[in-house]
Amino acid sequence: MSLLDEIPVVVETGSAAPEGDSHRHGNAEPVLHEVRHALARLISAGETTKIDLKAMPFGPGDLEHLLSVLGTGEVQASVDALGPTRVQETAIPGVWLVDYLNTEAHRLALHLEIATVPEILCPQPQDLADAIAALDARLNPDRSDPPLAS
Amino acid sequence: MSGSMEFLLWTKGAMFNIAIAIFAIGLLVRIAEIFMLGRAKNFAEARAGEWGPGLRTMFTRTVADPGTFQRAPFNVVVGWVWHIGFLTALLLFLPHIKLIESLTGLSWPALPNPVISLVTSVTLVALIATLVHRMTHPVKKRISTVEDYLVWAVVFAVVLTGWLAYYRLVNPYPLVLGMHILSAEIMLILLPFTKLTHIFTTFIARWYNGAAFGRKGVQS
Amino acid sequence: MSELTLERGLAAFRAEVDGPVAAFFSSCVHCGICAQACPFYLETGDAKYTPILKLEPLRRVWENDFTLWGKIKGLFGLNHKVTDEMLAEWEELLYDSCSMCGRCSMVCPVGNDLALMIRKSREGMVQAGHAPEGLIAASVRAIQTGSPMGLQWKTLAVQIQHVQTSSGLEVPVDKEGAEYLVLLSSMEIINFPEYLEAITKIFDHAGVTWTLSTQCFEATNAGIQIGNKDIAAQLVERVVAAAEKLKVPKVISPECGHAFTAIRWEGPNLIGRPYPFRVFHIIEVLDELRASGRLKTEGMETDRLSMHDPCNLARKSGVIQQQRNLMNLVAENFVELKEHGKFQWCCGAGGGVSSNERAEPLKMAAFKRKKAQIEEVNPERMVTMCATCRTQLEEGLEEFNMEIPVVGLTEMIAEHLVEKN
Amino acid sequence: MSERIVVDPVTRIEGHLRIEAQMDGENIAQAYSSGTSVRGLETILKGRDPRDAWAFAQRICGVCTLVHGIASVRSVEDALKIELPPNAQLIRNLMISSQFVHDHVMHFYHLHALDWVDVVSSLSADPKATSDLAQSISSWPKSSPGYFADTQKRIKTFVESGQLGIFANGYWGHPAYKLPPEANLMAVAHYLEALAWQRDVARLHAIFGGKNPHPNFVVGGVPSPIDIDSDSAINAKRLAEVQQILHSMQTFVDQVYVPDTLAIASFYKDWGERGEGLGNFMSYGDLPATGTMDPAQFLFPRGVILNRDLSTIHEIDLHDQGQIQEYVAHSWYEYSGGNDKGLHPYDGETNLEYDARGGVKPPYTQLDVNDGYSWMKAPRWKGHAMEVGPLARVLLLYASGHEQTKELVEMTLTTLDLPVRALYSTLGRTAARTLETKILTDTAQGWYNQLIANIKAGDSRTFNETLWEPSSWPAEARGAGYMEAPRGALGHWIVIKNGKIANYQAVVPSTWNAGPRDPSSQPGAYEAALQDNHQLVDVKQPIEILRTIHSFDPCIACAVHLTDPDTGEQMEIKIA
Amino acid sequence: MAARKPTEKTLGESLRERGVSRRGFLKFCAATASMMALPPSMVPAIAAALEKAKRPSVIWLSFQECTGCTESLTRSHAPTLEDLILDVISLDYHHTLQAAAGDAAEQAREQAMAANAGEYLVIVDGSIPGPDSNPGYSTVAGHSNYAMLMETVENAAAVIAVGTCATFGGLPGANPNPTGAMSVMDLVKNKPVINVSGCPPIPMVITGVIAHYLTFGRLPELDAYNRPMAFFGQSIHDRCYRRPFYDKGLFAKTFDDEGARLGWCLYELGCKGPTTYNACATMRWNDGTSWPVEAGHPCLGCSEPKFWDAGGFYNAVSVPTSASGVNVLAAGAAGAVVGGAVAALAKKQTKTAVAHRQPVTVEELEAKL
Repeated sequence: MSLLDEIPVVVETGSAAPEGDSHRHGNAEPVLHEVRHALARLISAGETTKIDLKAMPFGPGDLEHLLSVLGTGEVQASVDALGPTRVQETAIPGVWLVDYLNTEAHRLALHLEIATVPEILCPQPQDLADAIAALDARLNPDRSDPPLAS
Repeated sequence: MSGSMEFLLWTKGAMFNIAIAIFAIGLLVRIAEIFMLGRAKNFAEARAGEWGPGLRTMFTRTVADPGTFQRAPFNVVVGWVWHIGFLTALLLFLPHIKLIESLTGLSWPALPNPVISLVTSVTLVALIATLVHRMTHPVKKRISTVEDYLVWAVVFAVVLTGWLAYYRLVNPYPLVLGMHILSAEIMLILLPFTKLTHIFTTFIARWYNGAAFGRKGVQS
Repeated sequence: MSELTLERGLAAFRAEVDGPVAAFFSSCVHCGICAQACPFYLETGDAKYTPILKLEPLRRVWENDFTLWGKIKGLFGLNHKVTDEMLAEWEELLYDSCSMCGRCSMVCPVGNDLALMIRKSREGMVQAGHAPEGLIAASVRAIQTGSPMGLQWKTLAVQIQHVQTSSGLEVPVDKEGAEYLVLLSSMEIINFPEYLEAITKIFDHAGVTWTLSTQCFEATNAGIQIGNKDIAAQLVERVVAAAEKLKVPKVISPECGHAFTAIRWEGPNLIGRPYPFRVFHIIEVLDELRASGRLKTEGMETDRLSMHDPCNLARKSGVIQQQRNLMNLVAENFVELKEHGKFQWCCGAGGGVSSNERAEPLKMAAFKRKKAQIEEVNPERMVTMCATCRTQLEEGLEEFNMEIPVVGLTEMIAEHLVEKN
Repeated sequence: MSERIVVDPVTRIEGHLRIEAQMDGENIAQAYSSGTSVRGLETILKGRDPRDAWAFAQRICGVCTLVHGIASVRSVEDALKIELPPNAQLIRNLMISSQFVHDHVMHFYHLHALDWVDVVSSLSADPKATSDLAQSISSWPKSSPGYFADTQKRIKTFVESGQLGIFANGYWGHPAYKLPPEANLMAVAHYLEALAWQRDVARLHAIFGGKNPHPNFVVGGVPSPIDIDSDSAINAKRLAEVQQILHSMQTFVDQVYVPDTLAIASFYKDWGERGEGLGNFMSYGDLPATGTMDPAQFLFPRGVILNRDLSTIHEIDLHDQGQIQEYVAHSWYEYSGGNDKGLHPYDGETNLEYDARGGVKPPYTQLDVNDGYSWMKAPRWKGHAMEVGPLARVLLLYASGHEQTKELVEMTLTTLDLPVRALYSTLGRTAARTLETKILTDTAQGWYNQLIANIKAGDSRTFNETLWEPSSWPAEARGAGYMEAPRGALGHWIVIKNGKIANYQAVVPSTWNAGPRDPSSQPGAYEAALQDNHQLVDVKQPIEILRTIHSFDPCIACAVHLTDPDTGEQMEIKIA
Repeated sequence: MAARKPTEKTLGESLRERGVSRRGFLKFCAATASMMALPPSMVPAIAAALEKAKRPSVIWLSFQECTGCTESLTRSHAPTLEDLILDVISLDYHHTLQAAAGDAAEQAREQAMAANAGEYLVIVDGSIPGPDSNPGYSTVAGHSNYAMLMETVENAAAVIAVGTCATFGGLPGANPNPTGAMSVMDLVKNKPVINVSGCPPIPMVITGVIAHYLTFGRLPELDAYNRPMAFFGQSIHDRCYRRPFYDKGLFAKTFDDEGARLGWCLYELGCKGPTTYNACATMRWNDGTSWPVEAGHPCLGCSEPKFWDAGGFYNAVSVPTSASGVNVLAAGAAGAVVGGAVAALAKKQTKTAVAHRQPVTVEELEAKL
């Protein structure tokens, strides 16, 4: 196995980055400011915002810094569709981290969502329309129409 | 030239070679013209040597005397500002240093880019001011020729395109970089055939001036 | 008989083009700073008096005939030729509005020696037949009579007599082997006879041997002013012949500024050989006497004095500190003009302007710069050491109703000599 | 009878390859291998900065995307006598290893497998039986009946869509396919898994070289600095990723690739008697423990085996102008000194001459095999045609007594119940590829450990800058950069004059293997392998040809000389 | 099995058939938006469009190439190559990936062209020896590349040129272009050509362009080189995380100095990021693992035309492509010779001028009075 554990350095995240070097996390700050504006819009107009973090020109450590500033909140959720999607509320209420993974656990997309509830957690309108029928089917198992996940 | 990149490569390739050749040949012609004309022998008893005062004037003339400064502060200050700005950007901007290094093998430390960009912005303003001054001041208006405006336009184009390139205000970037290089090449080509020659001959002229006065005991 | 033509003028222009001229024109950026050094421009406000513009004929000859680029342009007919009409127009610019004071040469940022090129341009102007009448007349008189003003030895002889009577001292004439041959200018002889008396006294006081020459007493050089080497050389040759004949080791130029530069700096080149003697301005000699303790003065002028440096003496010949040493010897309330020494302002009369009657209004206009300088320090009297300057100052101050007398420095020194017991 | 079978394009390879087979009944009597595309890289390289050469040379091939870069920087380093910092050597070894593993696995599943695996047959497999089969040969976790059922469903949906895409027109149902449906389904599942796995392996190149394909190199070291404390360098986090990738490589090879190879081979033992070829094998050697100058400490030994005589390993000298030479008797090139002469790469010539050297004007149906018929040259070692590649390397390892190799070879032969001579075959070639992959994944861990130890000991140097500036170079220099590419022995020869490339030549594995005949009509390795031992069941579906050709893993863009048709200047390059 | 009956099913339908839920579909759309470099706010529009999209037939032609572009495609992780070819497109011809060989392969191409006339996409990697080059320089199945390209694009809906060889001529077209290699857009004039440059292109850019065409049924917004603005709209330099060091003037001078270790700007080492338009700085390579500048190597500028001839890879962008002191010295020497000749002439002229100058006499002056 690796001799890595013998290397006297923390491996995880950006915490290994020396502080005080002003170039670090250069591209995390603008995103955080964007989040702040988005929060203001959410509060004043109820407008939700999604930010695609994979489209950001992050340098090494930038993403880690961004996430460490946002912190971890109380809510965690997982959606199992085409591989797992992990939803994590940040320590800032209304700011959610939505991590879309494929079946091999490779990241497809990573979004910050500024919303009361992330869209992927909401039932889809078409499913909602079928919801009563689905429940009825379970109440009356004799009737056919098996409940569909779709 | 089908696109901006091809244009840029043309300016960095064939056109650069043409420009540098015309510049080098032209400038040497000009300098040879001057030195081959020479000076007649001077039989008058000298009060002092020529070399010292000549060399001193080469540098001291860079600074205006207090009287002139008082009478033409605008001329002096603005001229200074844009000359210094131009030279700073030319000689202390990293990409330019790398260019010079590739041609001569010589290099030196660069100034941080924001300093250069600030200097360049100021230079642009100063250049516009010189143009306004040239078009409005009676003396400058009277003595200005088409060449003066042409040379101004070329110098301004060099700085402006450089400034636009630095701030990447034109897309695609190769287009604006190519325009910057091309305008610099036009400047190089025009240099030996216009007053731009002064960049080099002014030191010869100052030496002659300083030497002539110095011989008579006056540090000009 | 041969004539002065454009053709000859252009040839003369060409003959004047040398390395410095090429360097200067190559370097001019049309910044217009030279105008700021020119009293003729500053006091008239007319941009045509910008010094570099005055050089346009010479510049065109240089560009057309001495540059590859000019020749290429010529092939396509794109060059600007020098024409007779042009030279006619430029006559005023090159003569009437330029005293060749050289101030522009001191301020040009690229180092152009414009005064030198004015001097060169005049060579071409003369040959093209575009010199002012006043200067032509002066030149002709100088050659034909020995003096630009037509003055004869007999006039000087009268003055000598007068000085001898007044001072009780001998004025040596044609004394072979004297240390100094003293030369005079017509103007000194006529307008300022006290100068001759002063030097007689001073040299007697200091025990200096000197002499005048009957063969050549006049050292002004109209050839320099009009700008013709041939005339100028003839006039210089006269001085050289007289000095050689009297076997003097040193020659004292008249106070007159251009006469000094003519004999001191241009002379050897005009005749194409070094002198067998050295040339001094009287101020240089006096300061040397002072330095060696041979000049003993007593008493001080107490009124507020200021001093005008003649361009030819100060800026163009490097005699700047000497006159100040002498002033300090005899004046206790000496105040400098603001810009002085190598940066002093011309009185407006030099370079032949004063010999050029039609330039009178320009000359007076240019004087306003000096006048303003004088007003700034408000002296009770002005001191100078050039006959032309002194005349211009006197006339000018009078014109503007300023009651400021002008005195010669040499005379002032003479008045303070310690009396012999 | 003398029917001519043509396979063009030969697919599931790199580049443009054409095989013409002269039939004697159902038997292939004569085979002709032709590279049908030329680009002209050698001419393009002339006059350029030798430090830039790797980027040009690397584009010889995007599959073995690393090998020409390595061979190129090594040629410059050899010419200028630049010594690498040990860390740079180790990082290069790790990159080379992952290239091999990546390349071999992808070749097996994505280029070669469909010659042996019938995708359509997999639809009729029983997922439960497939699961049993998989679990019987390996402990690989993805082997549940549900997993195989999902895979099968996906393929089914796909097939039912009516759009077969890349699987269209395969020789499905051909009698030469011998695998039971369950083995086919398992192989198809692993086809898809390998696609996912290889993406992960390729990340190792991205870590050290910024991207894959075409990672970056520098002459004198590697571009990525090591600094445990910096975000922007090879740091602890990066090293942990490398370890994870090495682990993933090893697991997949041990649990999927090796068992699959053995399982599939067991159904095709008759291919242990076909595709034998020349019997001459060559390896330049590679994967140095320290410097590149001493072959004695390479993992892969250097040497030549002639006529299957494993008792004698002949020495190779790349600089010796009498050893490696190239011939153009049947190639679309012209040599100024006569087309029957061989030239060492330092003196190589490459004048494109299609029309006058026998090229048939397109469109054509048949090449003129008596004249020129390929853009490849015919390289020879001391006049011998050579086979290069995994089989050559494994034989040399075996002949030189490499313990693990001996164990693996014996295990394989025992498992399959085959004699030693079965190594010299289409099957042996494919098995050798698998075995050396196994050897490499095991060895790579040691280089990684050494790298970590160096860093721990305070040596983090990755680049030797002393000879970076061309002003520090001699006016003239020449060097040979070798590399054992996945497909075999690769050499780049460079001549440097006044800081610029004066000549550049590459002799690549696929030129050795896929090259045409030489002046004495000796066939190349592909040609020899096909001749006299291949009966075609169906001349319209010549799957047998594909099996043997694919066992060499052709890489044709590499193999084609690059030249200047106008000036007659000579250079050549070939690729692995 | 060779019989084809193109599906009439839409992507949404076929996904749902595979048991993908609406949430899964939403996720698919979010990933697609990210892949196409579109803002997440576009997700609803993408969902609506994908509900209607059908798997298009794609014919991939390989000419003078190195297969790096295909290799790159296999590294795509969102979508993966397997998802792409199983769910999104029908890849009907592709030398490196397809099962069929020889005549069977060529038949597959012809079948796809016939069945999808006017609708199929053609993807090309590799340059093509132009119509004036020897057709024998590059052939497939006995046909010249040029002939095959022109035949195949005849009934195509659009052509995507992948990689710098296909988009700009690339390496084969580098000086002196020995085989007369040309780009697709040089040859194909009557069809829309989308250029996806790069050597190779970022896999997500290839798939993103395909996804865009599939999703919206039209070409994405293109730049002056026909490259999709979404990926080629910004330069490497503008999005580089090392940019702050450029602005501060902190540069690595070599590959292993302090600057290199601290991630300073690579301008001095020849980075072509300032003139290169590509998405490496944001999308990065190999599942976001790294990209060349992050790995310490200067950008080669591989997505730009003529990048092989754009000056050395280790020369700064500002350095002329053929810069050498020798050129300047040569020009200077020529200047000295010409200058010397001209000056000698001038010197002679001065002497003549002096000789021509006629002395002035007092009589002449008097005549002017």
